[in-house]
Amino acid sequence: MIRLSLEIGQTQKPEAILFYILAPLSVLAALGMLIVRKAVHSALLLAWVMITLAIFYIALDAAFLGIVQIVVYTGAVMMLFLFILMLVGVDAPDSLTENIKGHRATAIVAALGFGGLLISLIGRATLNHVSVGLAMANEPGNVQGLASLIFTQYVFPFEVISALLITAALGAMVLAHSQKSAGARLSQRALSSVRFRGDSLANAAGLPSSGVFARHNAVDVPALLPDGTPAKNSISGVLTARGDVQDSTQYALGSLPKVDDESGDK
Amino acid sequence: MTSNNLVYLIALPLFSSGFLMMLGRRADKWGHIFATLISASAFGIGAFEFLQMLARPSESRAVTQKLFSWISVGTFQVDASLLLDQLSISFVLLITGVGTLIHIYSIAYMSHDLDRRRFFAFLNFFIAAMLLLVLGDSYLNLYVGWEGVGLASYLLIGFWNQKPEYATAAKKAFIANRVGDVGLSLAIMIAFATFGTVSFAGVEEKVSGASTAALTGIGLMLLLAATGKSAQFPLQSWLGDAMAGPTPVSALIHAATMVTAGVYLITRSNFIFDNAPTAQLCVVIIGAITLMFGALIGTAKDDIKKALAASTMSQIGYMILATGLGPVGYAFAIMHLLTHGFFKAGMFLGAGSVMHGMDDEVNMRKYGGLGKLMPITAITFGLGYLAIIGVPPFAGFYSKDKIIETAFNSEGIKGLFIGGAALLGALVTAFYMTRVIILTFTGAKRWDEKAHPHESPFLMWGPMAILAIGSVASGFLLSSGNRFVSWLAPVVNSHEVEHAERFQPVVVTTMALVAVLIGVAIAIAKYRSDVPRVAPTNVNIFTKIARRDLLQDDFNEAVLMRPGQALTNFLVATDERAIDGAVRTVGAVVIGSSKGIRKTQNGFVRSYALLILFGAFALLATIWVVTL
Amino acid sequence: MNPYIPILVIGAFGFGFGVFSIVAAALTGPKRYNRAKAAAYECGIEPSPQAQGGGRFPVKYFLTAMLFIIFDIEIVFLYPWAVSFDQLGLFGLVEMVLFIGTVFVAYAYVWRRGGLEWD
Amino acid sequence: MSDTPVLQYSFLAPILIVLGGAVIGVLLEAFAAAKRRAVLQLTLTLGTLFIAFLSLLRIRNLTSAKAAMGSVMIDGPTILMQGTILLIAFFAVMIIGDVDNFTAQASAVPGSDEEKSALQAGRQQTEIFPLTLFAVAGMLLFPAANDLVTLFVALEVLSLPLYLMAGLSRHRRLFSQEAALKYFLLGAYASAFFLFGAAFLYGFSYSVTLSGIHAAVIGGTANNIFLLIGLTFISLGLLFKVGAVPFHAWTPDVYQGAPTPITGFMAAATKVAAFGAMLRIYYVTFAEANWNWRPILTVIAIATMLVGSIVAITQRDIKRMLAYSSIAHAGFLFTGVIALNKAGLAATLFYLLAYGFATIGAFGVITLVRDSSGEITDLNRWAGLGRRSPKIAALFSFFLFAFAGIPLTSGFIGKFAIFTAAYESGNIGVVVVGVLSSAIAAFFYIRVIVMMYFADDNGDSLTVVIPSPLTSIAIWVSGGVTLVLGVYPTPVLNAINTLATFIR
Repeated sequence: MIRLSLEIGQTQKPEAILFYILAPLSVLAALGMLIVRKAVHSALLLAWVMITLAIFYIALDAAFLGIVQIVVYTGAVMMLFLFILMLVGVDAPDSLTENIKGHRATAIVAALGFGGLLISLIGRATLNHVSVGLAMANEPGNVQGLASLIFTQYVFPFEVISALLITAALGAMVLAHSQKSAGARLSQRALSSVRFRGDSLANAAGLPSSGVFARHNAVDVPALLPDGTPAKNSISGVLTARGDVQDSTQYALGSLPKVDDESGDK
Repeated sequence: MTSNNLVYLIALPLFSSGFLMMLGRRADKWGHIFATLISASAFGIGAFEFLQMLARPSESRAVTQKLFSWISVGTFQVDASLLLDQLSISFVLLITGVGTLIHIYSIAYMSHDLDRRRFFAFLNFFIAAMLLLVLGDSYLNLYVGWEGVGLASYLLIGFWNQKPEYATAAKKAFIANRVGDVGLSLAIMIAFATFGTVSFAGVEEKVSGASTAALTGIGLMLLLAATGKSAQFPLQSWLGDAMAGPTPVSALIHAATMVTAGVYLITRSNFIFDNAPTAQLCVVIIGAITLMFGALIGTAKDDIKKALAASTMSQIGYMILATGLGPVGYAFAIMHLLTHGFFKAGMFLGAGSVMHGMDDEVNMRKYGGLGKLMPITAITFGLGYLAIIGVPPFAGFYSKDKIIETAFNSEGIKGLFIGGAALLGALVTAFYMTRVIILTFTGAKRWDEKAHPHESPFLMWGPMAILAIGSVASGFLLSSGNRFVSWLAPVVNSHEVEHAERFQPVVVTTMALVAVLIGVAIAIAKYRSDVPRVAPTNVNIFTKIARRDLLQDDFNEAVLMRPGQALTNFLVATDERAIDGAVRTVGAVVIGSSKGIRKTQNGFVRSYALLILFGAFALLATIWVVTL
Repeated sequence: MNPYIPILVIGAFGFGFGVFSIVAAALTGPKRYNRAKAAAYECGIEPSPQAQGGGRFPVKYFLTAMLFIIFDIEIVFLYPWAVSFDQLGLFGLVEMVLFIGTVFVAYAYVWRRGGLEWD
Repeated sequence: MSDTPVLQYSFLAPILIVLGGAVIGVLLEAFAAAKRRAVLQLTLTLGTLFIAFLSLLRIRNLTSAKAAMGSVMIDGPTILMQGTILLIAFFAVMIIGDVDNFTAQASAVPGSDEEKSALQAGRQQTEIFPLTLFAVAGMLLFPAANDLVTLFVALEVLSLPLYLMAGLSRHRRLFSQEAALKYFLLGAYASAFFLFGAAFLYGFSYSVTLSGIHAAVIGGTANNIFLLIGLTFISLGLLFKVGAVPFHAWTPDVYQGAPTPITGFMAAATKVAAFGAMLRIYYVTFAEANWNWRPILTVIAIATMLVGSIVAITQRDIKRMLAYSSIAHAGFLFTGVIALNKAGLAATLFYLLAYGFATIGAFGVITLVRDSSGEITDLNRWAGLGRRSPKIAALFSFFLFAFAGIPLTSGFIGKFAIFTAAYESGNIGVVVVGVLSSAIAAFFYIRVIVMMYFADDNGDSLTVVIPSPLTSIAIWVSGGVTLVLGVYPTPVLNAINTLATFIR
């Protein structure tokens, strides 16, 4: 199987090349995420970082994890972030000025220090150490290996995770779902009884759809009744409220300009 | 030999003083009589014991009584027990005898005073304390009496403490005594350290073994105690002001008994001083200095009581000087002490009756010509006067003459020098005592208009008469055939050792008489003409200094008081700033750091996250260092 | 032949197709600006005035997204199970039924409390 | 494939019962009628906790052993800790039962008319009961976890409900939601560090179970840089959970923002669980490697004690002050943990029990002090409480004495045991700082008592509500326990000593 080794000097392996291309990109994307002004851009950059991570997982023989990363994490969680951004209002650029005195400076110092220390520590730890790949773990196949672990060795945590999911559901409902007063919405049965047992059956056959036959199917042009008068209920209430309704007579057959006097089509 | 009625000597007056104090107003009517009876009964017991002692052979005269074992800490054993030997019986008789006379005198003298009962309670307390002092068988018991006497003198000097200056006088006396007491306590401690015991007998046995340095130390400390109690140089400033107390107090305490406690102490510790020559030399020097000091002050004082006080100071100077002259001197010192007790108390009571007559006027310049109006007082005062200047048949002559003689006989130029000082002292004493007699009893009347002198009642001139008889006869009685010297010999083990005599006794006596006559002549010459009612101010520098008690108060203030106050102010300030400051700063630091740390809690998530990152960074840094 | 080559080729091909189509459309298409063309097409009607930048979306979107994630994670766990459930045998089945059961309780709660209705 | 896994159900009974109860709670939430839902939930929750405690008692003296394929270790300390957690949760739920500490509808925007209509309608967020049960389940699992995976899952199960419930306070909802968000963000942040550490530990020992890691530690072949990094980040995650100093910043805001019953529950029960896990990790896995990590953690312990007690002095809000005092107590407990001897283990367990009950009682009392607009936590307005309701004020003073460690209270015995253990382990500096910070702490505890009794009553509209029967039971029982543990602690101490031996 593919062995990725970080020994310096063996660059010709494709994973190494892949890593040297993608790693700087994802670091840049991560930094961009911090610096960029618009929220959506930073969300997208985050998505990019996740995708590169997924690629790394796959490169490291953890195919299942890579896929899950893309499907669940990038797919669902990133979408959740975007929804939240929309919820909060996408165009509101958050100001990047820092009002806590000296916060940015210490943050940078701490981050650099933390990173530097980690790099030197891990460097010191991993230099000239043979890194063991997932060969042994993947022997029954990546997913099968995982499955055997999850469902035998860690069966109890797996069951407890369901508790996590329920808590998440509870939380979502508690915080986001506002209980509409039950009575407000009519149930299916109530709606049909209103339609057919109401006082008049005028609308029982359903409302005429808007637009004039074969001439103009715009939503804001009312349909013509058999006697040629526009049908008011073929336009949605919103448009009449907004007064966007156009006069359908202008599209009546009679009033169209003669076709013959224009030579050559448009 | 033990006897079990020594304790009554002390218990009776002590109990009666407590009883009178407790009863308060109810005891006013009979309180003073009760106190006087108690004092008289004490005198009776003393006399009985004296007679018993006389009957016993000389070597077994001492009598002891063990009350209870006071301190028993490991090897340190001190019993509260009493010792009555020849030395202490003479004191007992003096104290209770003169004391009773003064009690009688006070009945009349204090008749118009509201707190008479309290006065007599204090007097009884004083008698009890003084008896304990002289009867104690160890330095510690003596120390208890010593303190009691100091307290009694404070209470009695400050008896009329409505006047602020009397109260300060009492405080001054007490403080000066306390300084002396420090000396005594140090002496006791050193004694205990070197001998392991503080009883006189115990110390006497071990004294030969001790190092002279320790002995000198103890001797000097005892001397310091004596100067404090007996108003010797350098702690003599309080005696003049002590006259603020009622005259009987001055008579009893500041003439006859308390001030002689110092002499008793040195005499009692004769075994220490005999083995510590340097200490003995200091005693002599102190005696000589105080002798001249008192005499000079006496010449310039217009207040009759202050003049007598100055003379007491110089007479005690004589006694201290005598005790410093070796074994033989102790007996003459005590003899002079007894005779002085008689005539000085007599003169004080005389002064008291003069003041009584002149409604408490003390300035002699306002007396004059009282001899005719107060004949008895004049006679008794005169006899006392003759005794003190040392005219032959009277008591003063015998005792003072012996002191001057032994002074001259002591070896080396020291003898000459001290003898000369004693002689000069005798001259000046004669001068100022004659001055007092002339200003008070002879010459033109210089009274204020409203003064109408009259003779004192019998209750007052009675005791004065007895004392006058005492001052006449006591000298002869005590010294005839060296009776008193042999009486005291076993206590002060002054076995007859012949000294190389510089002068024959008769030569010394003639010299002394000549000096006295010169003094009297000068005084008569100076004060025979009219005496200005107001003390002249354009006097030479010496009189000015003498009037201000040879600047002793200014000296004390400058050297002791002001630096003391400065020190206390400094300590209070440092305590205020340093210690309280430290506590306050600790509090402030904690509150300050609390405010500081609170600032990190600014409510922003990102700064909390930064704090966590910083924590992680710190941990990593430590690992990085650890695994270098 | 290194197995990575095909991945590279397909990646490049996909990427190239996307880029080519956009570029070609931009280059060849006529550029006649017309207000109606620029307007947002809302089934033919005039678009109702929108807050600049899309405005705020109702919270329902968030709720739905959240619920999606929960059941998405559930699927992720189903995936390995599905792959090896024959080796796991009965115990695996019971395990998964329990897991699905509990998450179903969450689903019942959400459905019952009206979390899934839209308006 | 491997043989079918066998789960020792009897050992897992308490956790499973609580989980089951929670799931049933959710079903109740879905299907029970709104009006009767609160009562049903309360009885269900209390019942579940009670049955769980019974099941725990049943297995208490069985030989302790691994359960659930080695992912859960039920040994003496675990049983003690699970018992403490269940007891504390039982009485905390009694106080939580008084539901009007919680907002009527969490999803309503604070101050909107929707919220007002919800309040009028008297709607209740009864989801708090299943959430509490889930949290308790997490807490039961946390100290029992025997490998890093279970540990992390337990940490998340424990934390998620708490993040949620922190935001449900009825009084000052915006501040409460802000507190919940802070707790969530920083919680996630710390969990990230925790996972990072776990990864390194796996890298170091090629095994995720604690015993596996321990084997590698003793083996000493693997390079210990990974061990140190892993250990540091794992402890960072745990220290955050407990509120040790560099990671304590969330505690004051969250304790003040969260509804008071939840703050009480959080302050008491989470500490028990977190310290349980910490004890297991340090005693079981890293005991032998203690020469290098002990100084760092001693510094943290000292800093925690000092900061906790010093900053509490200048606090004006009672909940915030108790938050800082809980930081200080975390410091004391941490001293017990790093004592690394049997006495330290026993002392920490006892202190957790004592501190837990005192906290529950104290916060219970705080829920009672209210005026028309809701809870009063500003200290100045507590002046004169002693006169207005002497019983409650006396009880609160007693709890404060317990915190300060005054003799005749459980606090004193706890602190005494901890300091002796620390002293035996040769850690003198910590003991000195501990005593110093207790002295400082005594100041601000007594200040509250003085404020209640001696400050004159400024005629405030503040009234002490008549407590609902459940709340009063909870408060008086915790008071009783604090007194009993203070006066006659020997039976409890003996029980702890017999059980307090870790199994690898």
